[in-house]
Amino acid sequence: MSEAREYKYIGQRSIRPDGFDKVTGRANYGADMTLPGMIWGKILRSPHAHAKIKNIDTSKAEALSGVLAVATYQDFPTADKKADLARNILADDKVLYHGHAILGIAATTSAIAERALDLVDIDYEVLKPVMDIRDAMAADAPLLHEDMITEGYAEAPTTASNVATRLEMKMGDVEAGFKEADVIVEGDYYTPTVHQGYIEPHACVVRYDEDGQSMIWCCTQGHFDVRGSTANILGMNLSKLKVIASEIGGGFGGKTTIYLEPVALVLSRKSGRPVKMVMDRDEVFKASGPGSATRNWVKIGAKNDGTITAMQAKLHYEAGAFKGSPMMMGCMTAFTPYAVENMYVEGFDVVVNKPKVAAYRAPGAPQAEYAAEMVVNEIAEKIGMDPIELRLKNAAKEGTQTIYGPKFKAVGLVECLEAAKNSPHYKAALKENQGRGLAAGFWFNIGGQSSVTLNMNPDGTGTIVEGSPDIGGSRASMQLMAAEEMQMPAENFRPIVADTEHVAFSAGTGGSRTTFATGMAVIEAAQDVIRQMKERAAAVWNVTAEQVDWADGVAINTAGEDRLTAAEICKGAERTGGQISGRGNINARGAGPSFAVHLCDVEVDRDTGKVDVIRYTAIQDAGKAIHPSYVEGQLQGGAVQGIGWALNEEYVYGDDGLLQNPGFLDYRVPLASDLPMIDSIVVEVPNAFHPFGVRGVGESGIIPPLAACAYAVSQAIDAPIRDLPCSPPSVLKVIQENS
Amino acid sequence: MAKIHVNTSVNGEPVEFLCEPHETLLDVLRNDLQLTGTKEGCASGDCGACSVTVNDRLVCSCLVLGAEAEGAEIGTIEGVSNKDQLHTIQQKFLEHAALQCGVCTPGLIVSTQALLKENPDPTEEEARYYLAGNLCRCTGYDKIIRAVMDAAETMRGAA
Amino acid sequence: MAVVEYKVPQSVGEAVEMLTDKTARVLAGGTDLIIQLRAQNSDPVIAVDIKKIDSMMTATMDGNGLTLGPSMSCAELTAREDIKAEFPGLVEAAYLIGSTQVQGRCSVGGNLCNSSPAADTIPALSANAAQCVIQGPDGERTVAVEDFVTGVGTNCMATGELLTAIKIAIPAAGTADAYLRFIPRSEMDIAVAGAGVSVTLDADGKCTAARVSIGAVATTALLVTAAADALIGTSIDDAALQAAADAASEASKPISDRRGTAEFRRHVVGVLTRRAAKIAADRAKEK
Amino acid sequence: MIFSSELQEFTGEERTEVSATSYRVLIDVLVAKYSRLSFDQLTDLAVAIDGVIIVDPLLEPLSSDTEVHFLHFVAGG
Repeated sequence: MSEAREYKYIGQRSIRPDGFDKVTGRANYGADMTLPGMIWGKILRSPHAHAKIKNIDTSKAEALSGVLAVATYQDFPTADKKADLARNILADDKVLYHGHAILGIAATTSAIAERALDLVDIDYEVLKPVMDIRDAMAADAPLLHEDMITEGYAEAPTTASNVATRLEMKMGDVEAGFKEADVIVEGDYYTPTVHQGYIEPHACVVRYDEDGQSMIWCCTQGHFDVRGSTANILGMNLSKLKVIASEIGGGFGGKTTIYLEPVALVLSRKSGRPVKMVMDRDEVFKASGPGSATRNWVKIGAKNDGTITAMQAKLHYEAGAFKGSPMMMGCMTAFTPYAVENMYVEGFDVVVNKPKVAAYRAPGAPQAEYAAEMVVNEIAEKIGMDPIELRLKNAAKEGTQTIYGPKFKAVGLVECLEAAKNSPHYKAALKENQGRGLAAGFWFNIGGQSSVTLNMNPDGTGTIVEGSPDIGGSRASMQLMAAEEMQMPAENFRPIVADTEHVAFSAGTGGSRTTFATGMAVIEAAQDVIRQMKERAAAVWNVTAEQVDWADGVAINTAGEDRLTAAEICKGAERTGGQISGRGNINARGAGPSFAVHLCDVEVDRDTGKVDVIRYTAIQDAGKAIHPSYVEGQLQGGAVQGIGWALNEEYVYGDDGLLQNPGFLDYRVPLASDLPMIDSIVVEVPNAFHPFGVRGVGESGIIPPLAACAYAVSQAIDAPIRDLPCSPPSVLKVIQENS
Repeated sequence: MAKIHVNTSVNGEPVEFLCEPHETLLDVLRNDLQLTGTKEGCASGDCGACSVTVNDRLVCSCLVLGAEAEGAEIGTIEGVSNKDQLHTIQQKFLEHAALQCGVCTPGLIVSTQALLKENPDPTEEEARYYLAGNLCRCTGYDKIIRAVMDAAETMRGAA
Repeated sequence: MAVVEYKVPQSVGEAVEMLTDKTARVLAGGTDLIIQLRAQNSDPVIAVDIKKIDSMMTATMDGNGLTLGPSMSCAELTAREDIKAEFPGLVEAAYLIGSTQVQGRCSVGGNLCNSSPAADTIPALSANAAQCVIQGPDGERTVAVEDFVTGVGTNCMATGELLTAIKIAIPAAGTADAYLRFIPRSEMDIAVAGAGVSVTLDADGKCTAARVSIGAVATTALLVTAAADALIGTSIDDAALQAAADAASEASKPISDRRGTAEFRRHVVGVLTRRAAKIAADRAKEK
Repeated sequence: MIFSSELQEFTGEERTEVSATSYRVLIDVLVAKYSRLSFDQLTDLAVAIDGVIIVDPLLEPLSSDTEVHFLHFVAGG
């Protein structure tokens, strides 16, 4: 199918249609909206990591001139009160992390609202915080939730603990597999709490009208999800709530949930005024959802010829204050790049006094695959085999049974490994104090619901109305896919992200699904338009629609010489049955997994432990790259977030459970000056379930850098790395311990 | 708390505004003058999203008080293009796909303009260090640096 | 942010008058002050913007040495070739503060008055035996830079006093300085440790005088006489450099925090001292 | 019909053959066959039908040699 197809539009590096607004400052993001009469809301946050709230007195704050409303947990109707989401948005009777929201105050200016926060008196009973998986799982650990019984055991435990869920996945017989092995390597690996680090803080502007009709303008990866969650917490019906997705300044999974919106709506209802709420950067770090810290143990056995015989892991993921880490996806991804019969993975979802984690690019996968890839590299070293050859020998391919259920269709891991092997990077020599690391990464990608309407204009151009917030240039891809399907120039199509009232439900932008699923909906809508165009042309020519062909944007009468362009058909649409619009409302299936392989060279200063990435290559299977530049951008961006995770990023908490680095000064994301160019190689093994062969590309790229960087460091210093980040103090310590 | 009356120039046009003593230049630009192209990412000078020029000097507008704008010349992203013509830097950012979410883009473009004014022929390393204060979390900087270098070359050619 | 009043004095005298109010704070580049004020909403503050006072914003290099207006932006300072030629280490230290954007506003005087243990310019000033000129309601006084800072975020200035100049004498022939700091990234970080070194070499390449000052490893920058003594009288060979490094590590009194552990800082300040001394010596040879 | 190691705790077996013409019928058959399995438990899961992962299926047709796996719903970032 798609392999043979020649494309006219997709694969072009077109200028993104939303680009002009973004390079001129016109594009409106979450905090850029203003409404007449608007006032400002601010959140009071917990100064403690773990405490009971004994009493809240807001009288002095409410008495301050300019303060118009206060919202607390008591303002959420009873409907879904005990839900974790509601209790994360505003604490009930207990605060569970430093920065946990307690109440909101709205005032005529943000300065007055901030001053009012200082006037609230809260009586706390401070409790001992639980800040690490080991402490949380200790027998005498203080409990975050007194009633939490671990799920996932055949016999439920009788006492409460901080372990929310235990999960087990297996294939074959690992014990038998380890008996067959000539070499067995195992190790404990730690990854820290990290943040997505999107540059735009969470923000919303809301208005609650007298009749209960409400509007939310916010930056989100999924405005339909904002609508659903907010309506649920506030007991509203969905038709009462319109959500407009602003332009979004980065999300990486962190904007798939809500923090401010229900509070803002309560404040708006109580004050009768539109309310704007914008998080400060320290609020983003303290109280939005970071990625889980993990403690993972991995054991792998292999024969001397490189055949891996067994893979086993025990994974522990921090969920933050409420259950629900991506541990399960860690279990499903840890060993999935490998076609190995015997696998056993056990996972634990553990609550600690940190913010509730949120999705972060391939949620759960980087942590588990980090441990697995480090051990695979060590196996290669032990048996004296090239790490690419070892992976090629065991690589998952079409027909490989996955631990989570289905067998793979065509996947591109082997092609990525071959590309790595043939890259100039892999052949380049290294100097003293330099090291090279390689790692593979697997991510599922998802499909799901997308809705698109393609409204044709009387001049034959069209508006693509979609419901997927565009976070990295997806409108350019939608435009190219519509052009390809319609065989008409891309600039004839204007893609827009519509609000929840102007397009049917669409799942959020996440899971690398937008170009795949929403793209499929665009194609379906375009096909619907073509079908109608043919019918209209057939009606004009008095032939059947089957006798009409569509080529290069022109209807062709196969029974004669007649031609009608799209513009001519649309111009005459009023006389042939009214204007033409196509619809593609789908639940997309068949998302194709995307494999990635990364190569990283580092140089280490042995006197200080400082690591510099000196060369980097990211290789990934895109299925088919619709807009190659933005596909490369996903590979490069994912790689650099992963480099940050590997080298310097981490939440630092004191013994008191307070976050010590809630800012970009000490939460050290990579800078332009930290990096070399990131070479990217896009591999294309088409996904049979997408008309153009598309696989999602957004997430896999963040998986390999952790092990690629850390292994490169271990090679440079000739000593094993186990814990991330490879920050200078920790690398220097390993150097000193091993010299 | 009396408001302060400030006379200034923004993107070459005379502007008068009243501000509270505690308002930053960023607050003034965004909330009082509705110039929301300048973004707030951190309010501590660590991300560069609010980059503007004050008397031709690149600064973070979150670390300048609005009152300090008295008599100054302010340059923001809204003044970079020439009517309906994009500046070369803007054009190169689009051609190289040097933006994904785009929220760091106004700051980066203002900073790049300052860079190329000071140093029309920067090395890649000089460009990377000059722009180190402009965080981008989406792109990994690769395409940004390529756009900057290409813009520099094009502008040198045109000069 | 609780700035309730913004004042712009036109002279040092006017500034000192304004600063006699206990709630007054000097606003120079604002790169520390505005961040600090943002963290609190309740205590009213008067911002005294001293940037309209010429002497605060300019620098002169003459036969007497450098007279630096404390509030001159680091961007302007680092563009001054005459200053860079004489005090490359000091200019490097000034250049290391913050991003290009911050450079446009921050100043050596601000760095000094903010009195952070991790300030980059303080060890560099101290290595050059800089003097601080302070104007108060009762007149002018001069304080050595190592006596200026008294603790974490505290200094010797009383209410009503203003730092009006930083002075460094032209050093003896064959003298050069260097400053190095360690940060986890390549830019944008606060020093985890820093070392400023000035050495004087005679015609034979023998070190006749040296000053070593280390930063971010104690509550204030430390002038380490033992490290200087390890260099004096030597040709600054590897053994002398290592002895200086060990003396710097020995003298340090670091803490563990989000930026590094105490043991890491103790080790790295030695490495920096060694490397900075080498650079300073190489520079001195070329002079 | 192949059960994950987790579901095996409820079914007691790894695979079974059932006759069903659509996903909806399949669920009814399985819930009737295994007393410890509930309708909600199964419909909370995603399903892979001949290797194609589907979220929220209902009317999906099945043929005589179709292989069905239940798996966890995967969310992205």
